[in-house]
Amino acid sequence: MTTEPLSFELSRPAVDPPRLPDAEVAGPAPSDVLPREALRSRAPGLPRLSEPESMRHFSRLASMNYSISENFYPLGSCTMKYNPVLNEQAAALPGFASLHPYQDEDTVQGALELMWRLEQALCAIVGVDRVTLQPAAGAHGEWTALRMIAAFHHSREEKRTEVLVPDSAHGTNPASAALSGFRVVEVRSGPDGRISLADLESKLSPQTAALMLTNPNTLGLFEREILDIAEMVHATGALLYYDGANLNAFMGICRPGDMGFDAVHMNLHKTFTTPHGGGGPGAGPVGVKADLVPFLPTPTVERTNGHLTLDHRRPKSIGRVRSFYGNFGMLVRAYTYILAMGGDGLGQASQDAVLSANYLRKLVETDLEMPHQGPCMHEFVASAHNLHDTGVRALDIAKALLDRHFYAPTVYFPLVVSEAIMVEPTETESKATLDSFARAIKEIVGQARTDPQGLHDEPKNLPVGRLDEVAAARKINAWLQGQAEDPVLRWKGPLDGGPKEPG
Amino acid sequence: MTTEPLSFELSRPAVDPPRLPDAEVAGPAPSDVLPREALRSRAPGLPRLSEPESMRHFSRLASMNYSISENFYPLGSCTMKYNPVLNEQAAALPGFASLHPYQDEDTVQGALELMWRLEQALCAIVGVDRVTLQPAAGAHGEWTALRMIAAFHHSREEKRTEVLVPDSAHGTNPASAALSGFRVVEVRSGPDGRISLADLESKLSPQTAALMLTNPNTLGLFEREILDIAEMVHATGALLYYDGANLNAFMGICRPGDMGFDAVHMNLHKTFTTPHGGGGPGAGPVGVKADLVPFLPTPTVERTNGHLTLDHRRPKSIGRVRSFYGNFGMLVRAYTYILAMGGDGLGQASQDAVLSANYLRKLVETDLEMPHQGPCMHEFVASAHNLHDTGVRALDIAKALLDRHFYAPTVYFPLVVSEAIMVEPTETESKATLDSFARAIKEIVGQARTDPQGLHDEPKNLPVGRLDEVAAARKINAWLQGQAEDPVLRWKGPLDGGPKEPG
Amino acid sequence: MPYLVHSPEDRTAMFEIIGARSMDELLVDIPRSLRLEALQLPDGLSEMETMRQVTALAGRNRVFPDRLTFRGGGVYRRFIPAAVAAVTSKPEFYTAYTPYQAEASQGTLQAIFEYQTLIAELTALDVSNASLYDGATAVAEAAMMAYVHTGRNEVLVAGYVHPEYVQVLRAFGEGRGIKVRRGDQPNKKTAAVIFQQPDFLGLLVDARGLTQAAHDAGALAIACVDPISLSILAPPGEYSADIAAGEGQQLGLSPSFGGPHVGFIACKRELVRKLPGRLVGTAYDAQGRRGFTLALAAREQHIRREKATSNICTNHSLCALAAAVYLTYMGPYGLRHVAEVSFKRAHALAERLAALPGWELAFPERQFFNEFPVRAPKAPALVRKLARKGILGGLEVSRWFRELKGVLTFTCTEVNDAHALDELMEALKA
Amino acid sequence: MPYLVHSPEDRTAMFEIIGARSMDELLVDIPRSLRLEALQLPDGLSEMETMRQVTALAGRNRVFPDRLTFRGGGVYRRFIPAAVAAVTSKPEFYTAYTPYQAEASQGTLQAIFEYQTLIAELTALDVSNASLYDGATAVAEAAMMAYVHTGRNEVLVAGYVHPEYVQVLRAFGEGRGIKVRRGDQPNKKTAAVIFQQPDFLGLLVDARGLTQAAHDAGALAIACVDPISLSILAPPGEYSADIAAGEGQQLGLSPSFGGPHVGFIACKRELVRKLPGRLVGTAYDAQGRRGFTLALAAREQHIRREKATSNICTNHSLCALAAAVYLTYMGPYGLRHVAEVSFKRAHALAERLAALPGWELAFPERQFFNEFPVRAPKAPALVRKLARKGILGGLEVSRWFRELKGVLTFTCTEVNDAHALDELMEALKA
Ligand SMILES: Cc1ncc(COP(=O)(O)O)c(C=O)c1O
Ligand SMILES: Cc1ncc(COP(=O)(O)O)c(C=O)c1O
Repeated sequence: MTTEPLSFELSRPAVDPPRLPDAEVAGPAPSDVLPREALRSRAPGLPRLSEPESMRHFSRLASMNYSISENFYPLGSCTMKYNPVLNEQAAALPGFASLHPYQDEDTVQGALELMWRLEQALCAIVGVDRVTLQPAAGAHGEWTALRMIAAFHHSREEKRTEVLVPDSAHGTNPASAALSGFRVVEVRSGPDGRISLADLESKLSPQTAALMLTNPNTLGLFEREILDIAEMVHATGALLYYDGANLNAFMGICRPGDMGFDAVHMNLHKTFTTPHGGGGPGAGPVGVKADLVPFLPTPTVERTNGHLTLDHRRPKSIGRVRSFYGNFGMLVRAYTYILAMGGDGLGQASQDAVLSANYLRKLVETDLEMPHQGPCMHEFVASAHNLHDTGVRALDIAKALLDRHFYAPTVYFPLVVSEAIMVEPTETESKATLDSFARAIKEIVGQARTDPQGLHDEPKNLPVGRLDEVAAARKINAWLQGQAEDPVLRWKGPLDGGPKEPG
Repeated sequence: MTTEPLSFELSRPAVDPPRLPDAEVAGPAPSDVLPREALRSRAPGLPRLSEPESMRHFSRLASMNYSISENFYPLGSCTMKYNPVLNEQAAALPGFASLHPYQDEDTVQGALELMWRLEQALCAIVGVDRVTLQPAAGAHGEWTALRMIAAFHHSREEKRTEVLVPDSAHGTNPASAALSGFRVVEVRSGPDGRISLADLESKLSPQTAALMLTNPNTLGLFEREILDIAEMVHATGALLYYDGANLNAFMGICRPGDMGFDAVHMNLHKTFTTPHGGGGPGAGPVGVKADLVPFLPTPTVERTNGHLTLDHRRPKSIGRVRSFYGNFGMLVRAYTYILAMGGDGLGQASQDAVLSANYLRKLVETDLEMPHQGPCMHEFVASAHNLHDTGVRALDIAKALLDRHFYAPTVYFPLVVSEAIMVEPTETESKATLDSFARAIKEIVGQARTDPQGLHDEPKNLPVGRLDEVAAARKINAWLQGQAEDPVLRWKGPLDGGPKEPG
Repeated sequence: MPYLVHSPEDRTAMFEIIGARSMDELLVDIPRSLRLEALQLPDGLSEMETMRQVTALAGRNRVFPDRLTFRGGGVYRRFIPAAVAAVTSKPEFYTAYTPYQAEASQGTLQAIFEYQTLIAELTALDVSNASLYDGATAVAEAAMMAYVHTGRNEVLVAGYVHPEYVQVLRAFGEGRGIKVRRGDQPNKKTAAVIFQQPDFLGLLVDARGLTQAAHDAGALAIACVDPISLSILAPPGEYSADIAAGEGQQLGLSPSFGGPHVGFIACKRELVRKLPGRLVGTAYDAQGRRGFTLALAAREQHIRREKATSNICTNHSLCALAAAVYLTYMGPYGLRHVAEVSFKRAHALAERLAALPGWELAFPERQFFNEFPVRAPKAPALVRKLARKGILGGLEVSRWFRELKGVLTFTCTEVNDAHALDELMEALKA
Repeated sequence: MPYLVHSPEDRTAMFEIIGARSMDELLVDIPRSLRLEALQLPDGLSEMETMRQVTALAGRNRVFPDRLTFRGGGVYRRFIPAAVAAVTSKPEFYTAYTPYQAEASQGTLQAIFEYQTLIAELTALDVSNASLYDGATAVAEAAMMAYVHTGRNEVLVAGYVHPEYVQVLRAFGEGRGIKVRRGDQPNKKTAAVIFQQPDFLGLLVDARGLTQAAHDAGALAIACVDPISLSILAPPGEYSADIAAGEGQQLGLSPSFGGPHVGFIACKRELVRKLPGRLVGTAYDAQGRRGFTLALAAREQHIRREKATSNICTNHSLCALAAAVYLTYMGPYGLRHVAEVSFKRAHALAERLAALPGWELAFPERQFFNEFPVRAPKAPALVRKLARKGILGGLEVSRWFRELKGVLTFTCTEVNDAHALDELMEALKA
């Protein structure tokens, strides 16, 4: 494999533009009617490539990616499971893909019915009363839920300004809380990797608006005392928020709603196989208990004797959290997946996810440090701390895995574990794959003792070797002060590089 | 990159079969009504894999291929040009893909219209009166044409038993002639790489049914004396057959029909961008002059005031050459391509193909031997003979190119050139690509002088190194005598490996 | 222009390097009198307009829903897993050429090797080739094998073999002076007895008996088989037929108005050298790693030229890949399940049709699989009536067999759900 | 079961290694009282039946042909080159995660880097991020940037900005105590003046004037722009707006009932540290080979947690990739061509509509681009009438703006050929 030039570097000034339809009607050209100052003075520096060149360019870029389609992708907390190709077929149906969001309701009954059914299914899975499908991703869902929680307290004339977040929480939790206007108070984890009830006790107060919890938490451990936690939180009049990134651990086994959570977000791009797309689009629906229903974002989908409508008139609603009705294409995929799996399939999926995680944990427990006692749920966090003396770090193990055709686990998260290596195998990876991954870990750990430098030099079999992020950061800072040449955060052609008029 | 196990090796006995619909009706099971001896005694040894496992399996196999989508593919005589993605969209339209071949004609007027228009376009491009779209590939078209030629002579009560084929011809030419019942007489090429008129003269006789010619010939050289050749052939009462594999050389520049050819096959999977599919499916329509029209295979597509029909009643027809009406899906792709290119585009395509071939020929003419004088048409044949003393052969150069991310040119064909390296760049490869290919050739030829062994050891960067075909052939012979273990020409599971009843 | 890459400046630069002033200099070898002004074709269209024109043509065809399609005759609507298109639409597969350079084509080669094994397993024969054009040419090629192997020049077609296959067989035979006769009594001149199981009407034939008869006469037995049925019916290898050939469209390929589909052919070990077309085998590199490569090329046209077993070069690889994906998705029990569902539904439908006034099974004494012939009153009008109701009804076989006037063959597969059968019955009663 | 890989035997073997006898042993930490019997959901369906149910739902939607779609309001039908889906449907792209491991994610990283450059070029600003959820959240995030940058807590919305964007802006603002006011007179409390060019009705606003006013008041100017129009209209950078934000759906994405689309945001160099979300930059390996990696992560939630510029994590990468493919296919002149065609057709249509009895342009004195507001008699009934004829007519904007009763906005793009315009006119006259 080699690197590929940028499309801008492949561009040549005189390449023909693509054939496109003519106007066919007599109408004025922009320059005929618009004032000079309204017009663009210099054409944008887009590349000029023929279709064969650009298709090969993007095909080569594709081949430079690892992906679940070809590689085991044990990225902890991300639930990188198989993405059914059927989902893609479903979302591409013209009856979905070609719908305009402002078509009249009676022309989109099928789309609304799908949203309604998906909402019902998600309610059943997590144990809530209603679900909004609007949030575009998990973080967006967190923020949406916190807006509802704020509105809830406000409606009861309570001024609650703090949100409690465990130290093991994902970064989006505190960020969402802050952006929603709350002060973030961190709750410490105990030695067993679970939230410390004592510390929670001490942080709970009349100021507390909510506790954000992930369960199983980001260490892959189930919060045993969740029922007590819920009681404590509710006793202070605060609400309990569930970060659903780890929902894949217990579909059909238990439900956040039953644990006492008042609001729950789900990542359809994790648990429900909508593809991650190299960083989205995803979908982060939020489920809520009855108390929060009045505050759901508008519009909601309502069904009255078979007829579906969008309800925009919700006086207590927090309003709109994004345009239109959600990432509909992703909702189609998730619904398709749920139909195919069914209640029985989803339940077995979670059981297999837990089984696989415990199996893989067992296979590597002698090679890496296991900071916490098992059993784990759908993922586990190991530590490379035991290699400290060799100078080999979690990062080196990650890169060495890449050279062995495995994507790397999540490293250095959660922050509560030093040299964290967070492994989530999911239910769609075969025993054979888990075995070969464990062998690779054993091999790498062995090499750490004999040839640590070899590991520092990995990856060697990829288009580029290990990238120097420190130097890169330095260069960006220089660039921001106008003291470094492009390309840094963008390509920049020669100053006169703006393409000339088409030949 | 590594190798991938066979699906059979990944299979495990108890993997669930996929979910499939139930019968839903009360009907007998086969074993209820069929006699024992009509039933299969042992389940076939198909692999048992889950969908995630098999999808990853095939995805990994895909990544082990070079293809035009990612690699320059200068395979002489094969016209590996860019395959427009639009063609694939068109062929996938339900209005085409879901048509049953035995639907009544009035329900498939669009399909017949497409075939009619494609026939018209091909007639215009090669200069013939009618075209049959039925042949599935070039060789099939050759044979179909020769059947027509035989029928033509037969209808005139002439017994003509010989077909003349140049020594530079593709292997399918003599094979098609033989399978059509003709004796093959080889015509020698002259020193200039073109057919020797003297030799042709001496081979022509009242026995001659036809001369099969490729023009430009497989050396990429235009047969300058084509008009004299046509005259000579026709003078003896024989017909002239055109092997259209090299049609990409002169669309819009000249036409086989005008050169005097009576029958012409075209490879839609070469000139007209239907993808080659790793070895088909293709399409090999045959165009004929008026004299041969009565002998066209049935059915033909006829159009009478806007209404289209399939004509099965053609008394003089050679009959059917395959089931139904041709590789329709490929015809849709070729028609789509012709629509998008238009007469202007096709003409420019051929001109660019010739330009690129001559350009690349120029770039490498000092590195490799050029057995014949230029200019060439759309391809050229070089020879590695100049490296003879180094022990480096055309094959080594081919393998070395693979390691440099280029597919290899056609080697050891045509047979009239020793150590032949046949290069066809096509019009869809950029100057930059041609330049880098030429650099690679220079580099390799340089290495031949300094480090020939290094070249014998290539390829090194592919899933497998150079495969020992000699040993493989030996093993196959042994296997055919029952003296070698599987897998040789197929996988074979352990004798008791027939899967058990589903658990 | 679409799909062209050179800019005017690129062209100028290239001409300069070549040392030519114009295109004409590169085309000197073409006699002036042959040079065209331009092609008599309209100029090209934009991608959008191209697609609209093509879509308009597609729109002029009538698509019958798969569940309401009861017409077979060699091409069937079946459930096609999404996995098939997901694999065959990978450019790494569909834009590769025949795998001449093995090391850079292991994906295609291994997939074909798996396909060969799958076909060999289904037919219970030793070796399958890499694919042929279609069922018709597969049967014809099988006959050529028998002709070469036995040195006899007559082939016998027993019973209702697909009429188009027989027509193609005749065309192939003529070239080589092979006589094609109908009948099931082979003799010393007989190279092979060819039968179809189930036959063109869907009926089961006495495959064992015919094979025995062929062997008794020193001829080969060629079984034209339905690959899906082989998960239930005795495969050619079990009744020791010598060659199995057939159409693989049902293994994951859309009807597509008749093509491209895929012809498969498999045979006994002794006949492998006579096999037409590509064949993939194992091979090893210096490090002992297993790979795959084209095998026994000495049979083929590019080496043997006029002495080749066949002229086939480009075959139907991508369709073979589709079949491999389909069979891998289904597995042995998935395949048997769809075969059983098809069988049950066809038998249920046959009973209901035969009960209609004036209707009767055309061959009540014969067994069938998932397609069957019924004699119906005013068949032609009836089929048109069904079409008006969006149902693609039975196939009128009298078009090929005069003796079968008024006979329609109906077929059922897993796509024809129970409710679809009811709709058909209602439409017929109405 | 679909998509599960373990066979019963695999599971037994795994339990053995773990040393657990049953699932319950692995689930010990879950309080018994919480354990479910089973999910209250139906059992799973076969792939075929799943697809049929989903297809049935799709069939209950009415699809208006693109040529006859004249409704915009933020989502537009445009020609989408086949190249776009061909690239975004590559599993290597769509089944990868956010590129945390740069060396194994160069494809995604380089594609995003190209996307960032394309957006920066279109907007004529210095830096674009890797994508946001949609146009609405992009505008809201831009306002948050201004709030943080200026330390002021009021944003001014000038003119007809997309009503849903403003609603989202309010929801975002509330969390952080930011007041959202309508108007174009910034003052000392104003963090930013936000305007849309062309605005929600399609009309051109005085972008330069508004930007100047904002700067005079020490506020930032945020331009919400239509990326296609930027090939012709002055881009934000040319009138020195500080931040450009907007919706990228027109760059190769299907309407898909409103999502997923893509929000873009670009800004001046000084503001880069305030940018939300992912940002890709160049980096080099030990051999000096250029690669790409996530940059300036210190802005983001996973490092900064509650101090992050935004909480966004998963963004809309694949949609950004689609936009990159679209813009690469079009190139600068292709893009200008479609913009010009859209402009011409919209102006031609506007003239024809305004000539209809009782019709008039709602803002005759204002310039517009390819969408425009007309006042029509009995608009609601009229739109329903068009729908009956298969035409998706203008958008009733009174639903958001009471003062615009009876006003419809019509839009034209390259998909609305001349004949489609005629059909619309006939339908209106009829
Ligand atoms: C535990 C946890 N919470 C929240 C998130 C945020 O979800 P998203 O990336 O969809 O915004 C993630 C995923 O990255 C996560 O792992
Ligand atoms: C010169 C020539 N003739 C004939 C053929 C045979 O065409 P096909 O492979 O389509 O049967 C080919 C292609 O391989 C060829 O290159």
